[in-house]
Amino acid sequence: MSKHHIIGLFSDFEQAFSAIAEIRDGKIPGVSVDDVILKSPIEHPEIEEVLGERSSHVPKFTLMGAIFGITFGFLFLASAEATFLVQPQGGKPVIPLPSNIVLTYEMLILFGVLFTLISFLVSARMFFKRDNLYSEKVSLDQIGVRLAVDEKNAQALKGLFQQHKAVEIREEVVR
Amino acid sequence: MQTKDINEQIKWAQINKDVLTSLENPRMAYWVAVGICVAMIACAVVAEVYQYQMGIGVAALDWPQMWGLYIGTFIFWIGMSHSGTLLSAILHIVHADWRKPIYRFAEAMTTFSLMTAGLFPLIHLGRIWNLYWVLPYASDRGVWPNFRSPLAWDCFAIFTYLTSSALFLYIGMIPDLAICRDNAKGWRKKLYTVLSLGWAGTDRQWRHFRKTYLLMACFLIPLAVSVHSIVSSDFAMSIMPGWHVTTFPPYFVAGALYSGCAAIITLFIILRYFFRFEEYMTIPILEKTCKLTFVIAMAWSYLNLIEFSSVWYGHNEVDKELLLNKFTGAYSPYFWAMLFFGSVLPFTLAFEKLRRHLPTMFVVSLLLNVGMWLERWMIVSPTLSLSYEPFAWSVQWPSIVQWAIVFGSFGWFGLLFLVFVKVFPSVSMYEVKEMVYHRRRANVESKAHEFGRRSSDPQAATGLPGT
Amino acid sequence: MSGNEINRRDFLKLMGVSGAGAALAGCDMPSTVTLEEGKEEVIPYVTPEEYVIPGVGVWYASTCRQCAAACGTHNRVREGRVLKVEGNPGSPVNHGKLCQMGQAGLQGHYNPDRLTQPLVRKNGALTEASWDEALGMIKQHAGSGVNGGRTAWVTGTVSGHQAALVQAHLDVMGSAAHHYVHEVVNNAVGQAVNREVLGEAQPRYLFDKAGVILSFGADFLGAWQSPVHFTGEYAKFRTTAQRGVLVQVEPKMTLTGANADLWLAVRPGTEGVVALGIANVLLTKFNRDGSRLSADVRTTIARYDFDTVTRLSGVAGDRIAKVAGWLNERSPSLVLSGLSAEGQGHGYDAAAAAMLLNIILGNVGKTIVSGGSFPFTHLTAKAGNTQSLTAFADGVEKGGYDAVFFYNTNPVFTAPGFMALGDKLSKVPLKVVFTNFRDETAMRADVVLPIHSAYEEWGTHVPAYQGDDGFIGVQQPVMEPLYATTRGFGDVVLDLLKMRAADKYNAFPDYYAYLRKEFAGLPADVRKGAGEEVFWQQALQQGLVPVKRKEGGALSAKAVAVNIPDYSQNAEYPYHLIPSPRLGMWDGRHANLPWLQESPDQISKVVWESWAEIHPQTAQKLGVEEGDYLRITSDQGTIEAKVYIFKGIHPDAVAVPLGQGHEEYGRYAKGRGVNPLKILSPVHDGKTGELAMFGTRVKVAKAGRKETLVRLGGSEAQHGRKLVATITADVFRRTEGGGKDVV
Amino acid sequence: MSFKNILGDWAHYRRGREEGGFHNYEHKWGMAVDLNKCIGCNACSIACYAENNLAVVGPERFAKHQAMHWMRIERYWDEPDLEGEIPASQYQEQGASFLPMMCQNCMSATCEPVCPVAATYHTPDGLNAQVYNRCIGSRYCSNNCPYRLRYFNFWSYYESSWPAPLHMQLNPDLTVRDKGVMEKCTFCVQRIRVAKDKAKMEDRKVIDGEFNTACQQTCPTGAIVFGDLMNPESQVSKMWATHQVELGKTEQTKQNPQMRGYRVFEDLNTDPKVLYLERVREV
Repeated sequence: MSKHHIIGLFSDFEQAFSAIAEIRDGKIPGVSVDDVILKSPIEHPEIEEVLGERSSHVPKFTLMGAIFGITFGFLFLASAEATFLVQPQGGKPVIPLPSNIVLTYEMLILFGVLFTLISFLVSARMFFKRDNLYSEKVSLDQIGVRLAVDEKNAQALKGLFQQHKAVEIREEVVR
Repeated sequence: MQTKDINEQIKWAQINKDVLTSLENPRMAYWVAVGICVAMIACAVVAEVYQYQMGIGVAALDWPQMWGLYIGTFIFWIGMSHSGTLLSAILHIVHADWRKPIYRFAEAMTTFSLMTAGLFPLIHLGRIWNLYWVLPYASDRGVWPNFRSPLAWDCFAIFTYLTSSALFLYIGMIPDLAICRDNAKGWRKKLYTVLSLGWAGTDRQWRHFRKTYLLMACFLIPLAVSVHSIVSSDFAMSIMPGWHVTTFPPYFVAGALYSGCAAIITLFIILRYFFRFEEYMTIPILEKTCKLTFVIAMAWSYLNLIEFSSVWYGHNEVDKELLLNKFTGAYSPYFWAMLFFGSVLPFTLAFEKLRRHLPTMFVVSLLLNVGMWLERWMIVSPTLSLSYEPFAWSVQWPSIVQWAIVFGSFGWFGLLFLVFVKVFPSVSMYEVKEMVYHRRRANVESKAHEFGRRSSDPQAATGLPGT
Repeated sequence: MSGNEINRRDFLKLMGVSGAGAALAGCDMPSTVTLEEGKEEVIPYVTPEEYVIPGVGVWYASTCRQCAAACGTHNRVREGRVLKVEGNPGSPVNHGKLCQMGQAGLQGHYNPDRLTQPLVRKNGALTEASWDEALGMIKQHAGSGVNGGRTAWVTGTVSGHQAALVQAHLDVMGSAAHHYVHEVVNNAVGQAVNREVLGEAQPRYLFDKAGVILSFGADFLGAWQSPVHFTGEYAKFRTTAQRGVLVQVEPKMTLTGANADLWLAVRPGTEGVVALGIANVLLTKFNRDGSRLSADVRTTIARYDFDTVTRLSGVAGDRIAKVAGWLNERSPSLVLSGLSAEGQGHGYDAAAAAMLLNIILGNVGKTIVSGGSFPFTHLTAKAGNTQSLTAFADGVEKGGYDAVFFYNTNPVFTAPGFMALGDKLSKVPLKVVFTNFRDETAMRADVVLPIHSAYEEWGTHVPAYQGDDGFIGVQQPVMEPLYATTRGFGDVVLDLLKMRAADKYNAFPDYYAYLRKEFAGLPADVRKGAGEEVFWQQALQQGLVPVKRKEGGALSAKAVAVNIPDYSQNAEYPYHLIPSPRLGMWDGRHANLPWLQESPDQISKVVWESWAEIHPQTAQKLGVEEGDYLRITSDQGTIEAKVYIFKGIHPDAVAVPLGQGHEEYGRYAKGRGVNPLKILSPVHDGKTGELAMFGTRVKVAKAGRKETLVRLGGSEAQHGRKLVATITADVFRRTEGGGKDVV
Repeated sequence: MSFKNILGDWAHYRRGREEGGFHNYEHKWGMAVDLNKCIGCNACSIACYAENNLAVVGPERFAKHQAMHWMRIERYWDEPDLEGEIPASQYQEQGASFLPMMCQNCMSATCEPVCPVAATYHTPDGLNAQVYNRCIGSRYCSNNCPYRLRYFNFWSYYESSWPAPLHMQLNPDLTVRDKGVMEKCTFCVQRIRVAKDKAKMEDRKVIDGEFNTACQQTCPTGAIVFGDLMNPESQVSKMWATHQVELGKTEQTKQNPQMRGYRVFEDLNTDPKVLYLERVREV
């Protein structure tokens, strides 16, 4: 049973959206709108309208990073100061809160940023090899709608794309 | 007269083409610039080696003038770095999309001026070879940096700021790197392929990208503020007259944004001229930047007044004395110059005619930064020269070594920037596309509203510029 | 007996060698000593001496040689190096304290420019030679032939057994009368007056008894007779119940002036006028008893009413009245005169005028008492002056000398320019200089003998001003000589003596032996019955031998006639040159000690150079500001120095400190600043014939050049900060009346 | 960083919070300088050069204010206006005002918290110690010292300042500082060390006056008094008591305001341990 990977490149966003809209309405059996992968040169929120809400976990990681930054930061400083026996002299507390707060704050931001970055790299599937259907046009000015369908539905999908004035349709068959 | 920030009818392909060409085959002028920068760096290196060999004495630092230009210039560069954050992060959050064509080089400026600033605390150390003692590493002797010292805070803050802003710059650049990848050949192809981390512009990537970028922006703003507050606490935490000032953190931040914006104007004009970016770095955008700068300039002047008056109405005679000395004493020429460049000159930004006249703006922006540099020097030196102990009063002027190193730092910054503009797109292509797209969409909608049509009506939405 | 001693000496030897290595190890300079280079022996002790613990200092008592005051010292020796000099608490002169000159003595000892080899003049040039060669040269000239007063010794203040030996040498050379003692900073005129009025050249001053000290230019805290001693006395004077009042009258502020309650600037040379003015007030206003004054003296005094005094001296009448009032109510007081008053053509009269006040106020016998007389006259200090140098110069002029020996003095530098001593010396066939350095005199000598430094040789010293008790200060080697090729002064003089009187002196192998014998010869009451060895060891431990002074009787107080010429303007040379000596450089003998070069002048805070002090008014008139070079011209020549402007000097005066302007004398002194002595005019005190150091008139002009004056300190005002707070003496007397905190 | 340490020091930390600081000092070495006796003769300064291996910098560097005198004698010309003063004149009639300035070894020193590497800190002796080996030469301490009593090695001095055999005079009890290091008066810590060791060996407390600093030792007028402020019997604490000056105050409350004691810039709350007694002038 072979899968047909099909991408249609549209030069008109409206067309692309309406194509997706029809997919969503189940014009093509066996595929749901969630399988649609959209490739576009710019980021545009309207896509949510047609693709439906797709969540992102990045903020959670950010929060974790921030919390880690605070706890680690303060503990690190505190333990360092506690072991640094020179410091308490001169009538000063071993662990000075004001300066530690300042430094902990920096730690918070540092780790927040780092965690955000990592979570982005992971959840955005970076470092993955681009598939063969990738077209430079996408990075220029065209929008691609990509789907994997069974053999019997391939024609229907192509038809749909053409009907919506797809500039170009590529297909790859995976056995 | 151009009124729009950008021409919506511009083709996307055109955008790619314009920006990508700016990366290719550098002209003679470029190599000349590089040459000059390298020469400046050479001066600094020679001076630094000499100072390393002989000791700090060659910098004509003395008792009690222990810091001089080094720390002054350090603050200056730190301040410079705040512009990028301002333009990209703050304006991004408030959805001021006119930032889009110009924030890229502003962020680059941030990173590079930080890389420059970071050098000065090293250079001014008496025993630079023991530098690493400031880092919080676990030593078997149980010695740590003194976390109470604002200087130790500096090294935390600068490290965080440098990391974050560099990442911010990089993340924001990934989609453009992908564009470069798709159009480049040879070593550039390899480079961009690696750097773009396999960006394919899928909706998933865009989604997370948007979140990440937003979150980073949110982090960067408080970070920027905290960094310069910490730098200001190098002085505010001391007990010296003229340093021990409560308004220093906001004062420093304002000054930082100020010099940053001025620097942006300078680079804006340079890039627009050499890379023919008239389409993107348009006069209206310049005007907006100028207005912003003007506002900050006024804020800065206000904080100056606050400082003066708080000294004046305060009860610390020594502070008053020092202030009067700044007005009338040995440093007064520089002090007045600073006030002129910082508070009077910016009024040129208030006049549309001048704002739109590039040569004027170029000169003005440079002078503004001269003023801000003087400000930093006027913060550091007078207090050191004339403080509590009258018997220690002495005014010593910097030696050639100090000047050479300060001079060289500009070369270093320049070189980094020159390399950047030839390797990375200095205008964000994908965001300009967005800008164009959304603006036209907005127009369409307004039109559609007029004619009571569906916005998605094929007739109305006349496809994309690409076709 | 001497076994113990030898033992001590060779332990010093051992440590002397090892010391260098240990030193370098100590002061973390691996670059200058490594075993590979084999420069030094770094193994400390071959055979450790008992009672010597590495790393623990051993203290040896000795005597300071930095000036004539002969303060007792304790010298800290560690691993064979003398590291630090501190005062000897047992010494009646300095009571355990030292001045900066004493502290800096070590740098003369360790000086990189020390002379290590004898020099002899061969066909015009001084070349290094062996001791035998050098002494041989002396022998052939001064050994046999010379006779009958054709030999002379020119020395600084010299006392103790060195003085005895020098005298002995002169005796055997048949030139007994030809010992010329030269000191620039001297008290000759004052002592002449003392001798005349009090019948005693050097009485004792009891500061702590005095309610007021009125000093006419006597810089007893700085360069006078015995700085540390009088500074200690001053401390007592300031902390007694009555808390004495110090008034200083002088044309240029000295260190003493800087500490005065009232500092009065007088037109140079009119100190006597002020004294007489005050006397006048005392006699007329306060009806003090002038019966002891002769009639003509009283008429002289009567001439000096307020107006006259103010006209002549520039001192306002109310100030005169104020001082007179203090003197009147705070009796007994003490009136002193010093260089600036005495160094004038009429210096004797000025000093006498000051002494008049002592008589009028009845201070003689209260604050001025007999110093008694030192039993061993052959050991007493020979007081130096410049007059003797003049005499010597005349002798040389007449070609009167075949051989001249210089010791502990540098006359070619300190002689006034008009004396042209340097050139005159060429008439002397043999000039022998005992010295540690290539100083100006040495460079003109025929034979230069490198002697031990003050920390390497034996000696005894009897200060001219002895303080509370009489004593013989003992100077002992505190470390092994740095250079094997230097010799002790005493040893060499003994050799000279052996050339002529072998029979008498062959008994002494060296100066040490001589001293041992001399000490053994001291009378029993001095030895306090102690055996010879014990007494010797005691002397070494205490660093001195207490000697009871013979009580002098009551001092006479016969007033001498005073005749002070009216002040005369000089159209061509309107200003007065004040070659001011200062604690530190002294007369220039310390210019080769970097510490003292870098130690700021107490008044102007200038270092490392010469400067000219002038009054703001003068500066305004001349249109100069600090750092401008001032050209100072007398009839004898011209010098140029940077200007320092302050209110501590009379507008008619320009002061240039002594000490700088060396043409030789090592890297630290050479070619630095100017020597004001070189442009002094040949003015001499009418009565004593002593050189009038402060009697030179000059004209000054802006030279045009300008450089920064190398001076410590930024602002010279306190700008309202509470740095040095001041309260009135009344409050002090109320609160602490009688120095609770006296240390 | 062992966990044990953290717990161990937590007690200190709490105590510090409660008592507003860390208090178990063994000594508090302090000084008293009587400006009535001080004549500004510089003997103390040179004694300090001899004792503490201070570099001689030479005229050129002195002109650049790079001298290394730990003990400097300040001299001011302005004259106080005391009541009943004689009318001012064109002359310096009340003489000079001399002020010997050595490190004040402040109890809450402003130089300590700002050093990024804690090269200067407070010892249990109450001394404000400077650890030469740790110093990286950021010079912040000097900038934050209101007395400007810290001196920086702008150059390497040991070749220029101690040409052989002058180096043989160097005191082996302490080091010669190299370029890039901050230094200052230590209250002759090497002498304190010796005295304390001796006392320890003899199992007793350090006796007041059994040792002294170089400046105190040589001062010809005995204007400088040094000792332990924690020992109420010591001469120096007696002087502090007599003049009603106490540590830990920014403004002294005296029963008798006429007592002469004061501390320079004590209103800055540096809590200096050097007491000055006012200069006295007859009017």
